[in-house]
Amino acid sequence: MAEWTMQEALNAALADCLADDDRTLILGEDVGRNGGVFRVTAGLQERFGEQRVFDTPLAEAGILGTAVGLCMHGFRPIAEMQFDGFTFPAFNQLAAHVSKLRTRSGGALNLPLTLRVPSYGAIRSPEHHSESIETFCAHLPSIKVVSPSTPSEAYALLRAAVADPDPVVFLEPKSRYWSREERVAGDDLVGAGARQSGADADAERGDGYASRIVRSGSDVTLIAWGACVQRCVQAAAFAAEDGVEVEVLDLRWLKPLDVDGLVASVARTRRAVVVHEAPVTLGLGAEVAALLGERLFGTLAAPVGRVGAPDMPYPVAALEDEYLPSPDRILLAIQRTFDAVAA
Amino acid sequence: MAEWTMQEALNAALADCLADDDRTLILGEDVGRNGGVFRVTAGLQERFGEQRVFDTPLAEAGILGTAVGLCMHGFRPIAEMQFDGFTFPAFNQLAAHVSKLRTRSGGALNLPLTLRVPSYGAIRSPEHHSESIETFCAHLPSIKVVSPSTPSEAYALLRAAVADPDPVVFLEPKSRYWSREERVAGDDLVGAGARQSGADADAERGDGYASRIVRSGSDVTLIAWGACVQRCVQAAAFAAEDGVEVEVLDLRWLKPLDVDGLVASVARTRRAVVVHEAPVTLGLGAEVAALLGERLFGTLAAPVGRVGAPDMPYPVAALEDEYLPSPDRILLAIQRTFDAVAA
Amino acid sequence: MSTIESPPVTATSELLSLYAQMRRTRALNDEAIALQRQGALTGFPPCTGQEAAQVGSAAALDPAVDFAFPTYRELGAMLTLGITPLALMAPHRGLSFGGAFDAREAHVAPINAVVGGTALHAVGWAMGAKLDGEEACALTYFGDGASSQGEVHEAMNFAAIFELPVVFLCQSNGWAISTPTERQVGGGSVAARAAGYGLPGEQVDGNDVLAVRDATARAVHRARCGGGATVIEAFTYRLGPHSTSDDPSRYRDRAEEEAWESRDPIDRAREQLRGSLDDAEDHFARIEHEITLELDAVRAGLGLLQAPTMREQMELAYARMPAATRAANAAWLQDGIDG
Amino acid sequence: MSTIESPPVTATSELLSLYAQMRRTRALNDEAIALQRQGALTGFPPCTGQEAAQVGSAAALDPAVDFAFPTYRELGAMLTLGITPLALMAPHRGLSFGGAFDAREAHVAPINAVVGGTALHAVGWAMGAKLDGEEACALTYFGDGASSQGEVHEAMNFAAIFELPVVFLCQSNGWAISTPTERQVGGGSVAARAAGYGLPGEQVDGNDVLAVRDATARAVHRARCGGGATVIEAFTYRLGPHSTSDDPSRYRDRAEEEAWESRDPIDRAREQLRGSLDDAEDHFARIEHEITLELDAVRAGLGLLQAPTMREQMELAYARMPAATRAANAAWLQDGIDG
Ligand SMILES: Cc1ncc(C[n+]2csc(CCOP(=O)(O)OP(=O)(O)O)c2C)c(N)n1
Ligand SMILES: Cc1ncc(C[n+]2csc(CCOP(=O)(O)OP(=O)(O)O)c2C)c(N)n1
Ligand SMILES: [Mg+2]
Ligand SMILES: [Mg+2]
Repeated sequence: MAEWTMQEALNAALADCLADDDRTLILGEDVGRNGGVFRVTAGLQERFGEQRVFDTPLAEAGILGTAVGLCMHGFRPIAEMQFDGFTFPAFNQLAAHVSKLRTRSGGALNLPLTLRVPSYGAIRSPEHHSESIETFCAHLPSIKVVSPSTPSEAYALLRAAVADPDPVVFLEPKSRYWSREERVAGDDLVGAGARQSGADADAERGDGYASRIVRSGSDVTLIAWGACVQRCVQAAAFAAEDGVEVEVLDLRWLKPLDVDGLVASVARTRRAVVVHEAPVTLGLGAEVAALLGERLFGTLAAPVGRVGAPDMPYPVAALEDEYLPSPDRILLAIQRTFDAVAA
Repeated sequence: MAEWTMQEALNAALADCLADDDRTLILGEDVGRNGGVFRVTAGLQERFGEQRVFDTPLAEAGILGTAVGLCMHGFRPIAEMQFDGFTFPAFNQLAAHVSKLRTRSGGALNLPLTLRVPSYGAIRSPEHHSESIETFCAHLPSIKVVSPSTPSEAYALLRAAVADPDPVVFLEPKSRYWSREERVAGDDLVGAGARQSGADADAERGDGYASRIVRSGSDVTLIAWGACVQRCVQAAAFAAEDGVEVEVLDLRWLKPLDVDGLVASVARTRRAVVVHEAPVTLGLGAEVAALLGERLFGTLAAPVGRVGAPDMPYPVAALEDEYLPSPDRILLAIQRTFDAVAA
Repeated sequence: MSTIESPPVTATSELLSLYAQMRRTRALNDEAIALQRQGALTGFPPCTGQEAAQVGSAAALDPAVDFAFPTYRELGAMLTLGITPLALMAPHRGLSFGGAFDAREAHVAPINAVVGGTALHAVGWAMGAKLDGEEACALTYFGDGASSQGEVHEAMNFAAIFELPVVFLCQSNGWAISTPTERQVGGGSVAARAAGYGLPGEQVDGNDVLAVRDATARAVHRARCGGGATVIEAFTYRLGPHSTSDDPSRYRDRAEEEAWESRDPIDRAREQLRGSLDDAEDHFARIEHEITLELDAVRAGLGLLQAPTMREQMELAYARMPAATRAANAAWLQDGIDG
Repeated sequence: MSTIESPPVTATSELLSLYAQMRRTRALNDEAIALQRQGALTGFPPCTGQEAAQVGSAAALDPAVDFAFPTYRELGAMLTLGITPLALMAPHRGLSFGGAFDAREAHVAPINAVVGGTALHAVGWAMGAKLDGEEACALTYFGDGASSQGEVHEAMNFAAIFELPVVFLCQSNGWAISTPTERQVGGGSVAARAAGYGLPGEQVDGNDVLAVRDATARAVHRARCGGGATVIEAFTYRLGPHSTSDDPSRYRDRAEEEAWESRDPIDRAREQLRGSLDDAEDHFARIEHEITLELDAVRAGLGLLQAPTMREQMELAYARMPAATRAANAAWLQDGIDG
């Protein structure tokens, strides 16, 4: 196929993982015969059998705890949480075990598990189905967190997550599952996340936990990941009409943060705005802003802007367009980075 | 008593809460006959009976979920998690219910519950007994978070937490339980947290969710809460010997943040360092630094310093002195705020 | 304060009213499916086939004293407990989370989607009722899938240890989305779990509305009288998809569905009534007429349901909103206008 | 790959070796308490009184094929499984979390303090063993208190649904800190929970080392042969405090403790051996002598145990540490030197 959707790309990545390494397994609620409520695991049980791809009882701690035990037996499990909001029942496993077991065991036990989580909002869901959990995961030690923004990125980053010897939380932007895109040639993709064969050679960092420049610009850097990257690209297009050249940086890895990549971009533009769906208070934007403030004090022409949610639960569907970071809000935040000196 | 320890102050606050309002209840593991593993509830079951102060089975989700249900029946429960690290089994109740139920019910259901959590490290504990959970709580909407630093503060803030009509997570600095201090006269204490009858009238904010200035200084502001306040006070004393006048700001409330108090102090000193035990990455210091960067851009003479932990699980007891924010590390961070312009 | 209800009489008049409630449920359920297809609702989890389990159990409660904790699928139970159809449509139109009603007044908890969690709220509420010396009970609904959650275990254990008036009502409807009950419930029976806590457990034909009504009434009676908690497992079947975005043909056989269609709980009640009432058809006609009127009102009212403003939604987050939060919210709203 | 062990013979020689292991456990346990009082250990959770439950169950495992998941109190089990005394003292000296041994090689999971959680790891390990076609089982230790955790329920249900080789071994030792078992375990028996999952559950006198050994061996045998999981409830008593910082006189009667002291599992085995061995006292003397030597070595070795450096501890966090993390760590360490 010349084009693919993110759902197809993720499905292909999982299929290739299962085909390449017979120690990989997929487990979760409705991932087998049903192929996942978002069809990301569609056809995999049929192809790889019930031993490799299987449904569990409806218990998230059970799923993640079982995945930990599977690692102890030398497997490489890929577990699915059905929705972001249902990661919380598994949080004790994440915080008390996934984050600690390697250290607890003095390095004897590795946890090469991947936790896939359909994430974020914007699909008119009921309560609990639109959460941004990146802060809860990224504040935990020993856990890596990644979130793709396009189909080909999703393929490459999921392969990298599964190949990683450490636990990786993989946050899938559910509102982008059906986004379609020209497929990057297969060979360029495998391991692109880890090898960083992405679009921009200049963003290349040695170990692969690198961000990527989606669009270059000299005036201000928009920083986002997952579903918000597209929002930033839109805002950048609007800004360009007004003659403002916006660089859009897709973080990809939320933990570790690509400090060098962030600093390199913002050192050029001297202005930055972070955009996410999570509440502003202690959203990942706080970390990015604090970090840029530390590294680029004196270089920054304006405070790092943060576009995110107020201190309230994700609202009812009727309000989500207003709640989510709109291009208008992003443009306003960009505008502020130019007004700042006057203030 | 002319002096009291924080353990005594907390015990007195709980006793006064139970005496003043017969809808208050205490529940948790070993809080009854045993009086809590830190003796904070000692004698309360004897005095108020097994209906008001009672032990539960060993299940933290059970404790917090039961507390939610008690609120729905018009009670005002005070639940204890035995240690910080055992809050995680209750995290689904916290994130999916405590944080959301008022909104879910369209405002019909209030949750005037207090969740007491002996917190932070420094007492040579085994794994899981030294966690800093403030980020996980403060990023959640609809939840207030507070952490006292002295016995009298502990009394007043616990009374305020219990009186609050919203859920409050109360983080007790376990390494300070046995710290002794002159007792502030009883009448000055009741509701001091909410009324803000603390040391500094100038820090007074209308609604009581206010920080307090522990020590005034004109050169740099140290920002901390809970156990780290004492560390900052020590560092400030050392700095004074070198002629650097350090202001120490005890945040008290981690959510809501006392933005006005923070900004007022740092606007004067133009330099700030946040100190906490949690990992730097997405620790509360990130939010404070981001906020100050936004509000005081152009005023700040140096980037906001952050003293916190590296990206690793809280270490074994033999390493905790090295791991925790030492006065030396704090002084180094202060020093950097003076070097910054050169850099 | 309630008087203790004695176990129920299964009079025909009672069956008729249960039947009417089931028909009403089915009609509103089908209307909601249609409305979703037309784009008037964002999604809907049908309860087709589970009307007897829901209506029968809810009818055994007295919402003046008891308190019910529904999941997302309890349309029939909530209607029976007096919640209005429009209040129940609001969530599926994206206007409300828990339903547009006052949970405190109604003694019905808001709709909740995290499976399992509200069992513990029922436990807490029941503890409160017991501490206040009320003769009242909490009933928590959950599915065969939800029975796998750790919180349900904790709830049963707490209920046992504190001898609380809780009815754990499991609708074992064959499926948790695509997972069949036998791949979900180790040992095959949720009621059988009760013994492990020293609680009575009862299995009941969930498609027999009177049997459900009676089993629940017994458990409610026991609970209100200080006899503690009961686990009831009502065997029924989710005839429809998990939700309007689910396609059951991916994971289950049409034959199984057909077998259960032939055991439709509403058909069964109708046949019973035909056997015992001379003027059954007149009653049915009256019921259908009332339903028609109600559905007309629902359709008319749906468009009038208001979305909250963002400012209103923000206010829900706190009973006492801190000044700093209020200021941040105001700035955020202002940005929405400026942006 | 293991050969399937048949149920055990209760030969005197076997009892003697179990006795020796129990004595060794008690002696090291008492030494640890003394060392804690002297300040050489930061804290210690004694297993006094539980030696039969621990040694008996661990002796039924073959650590070459099976895998054990201990809590913080499993000194006796871990010694029996071949972990060295010093490896087990390291955590209580604040030098290690899980113990200074290689969990992968030893087939013993690191010591863990979050009660309940490792039951699920046992389930996952057992699933791995089954997928790999091994004749092996996972045994998870937990207490009466831990049985209240939701994760234990999820583990039992998963084990039942996937028919996994897991032995759930509950040491019901009367107390969870200050909470007595009857205020903890609804219904009074953890073994009784098994039936609710369709699993066999067995109660055993936890102070009878051979009885524990036999019950566990049967469960291990069943598990290895594909017969699935078993729940064993070994009734015993925590004769000491919860940990060295606990004071049981606050919450329990001396009389209860005395009653259980008279049922000391080691005394019981000693009496049995005296009845069946002519040269029992010679054996006892040899055992005590060996223990004395071992304790001398422990005391000597304790001071030689090294604390990790912060850099070493940091390295444990990741199998592949990101460059950015490594750089941040280096800066943090440098600050410690500069600061
Ligand atoms: C904790 C949690 N995990 C996952 C989900 C996603 N989910 C929604 S309904 C459902 C199946 C529930 O099955 P069951 O409890 O049998 O109720 P039913 O849908 O059959 O009424 C799942 C997995 C959820 N709502 N909550
Ligand atoms: C999840 C969790 N909550 C609380 C604690 C604190 N705690 C440590 S041991 C213990 C009692 C455990 O009792 P039990 O499971 O019976 O084991 P025992 O100590 O009797 O061996 C408690 C409450 C913990 N370790 N883990
Ligand atoms: Mg179901
Ligand atoms: Mg115990």
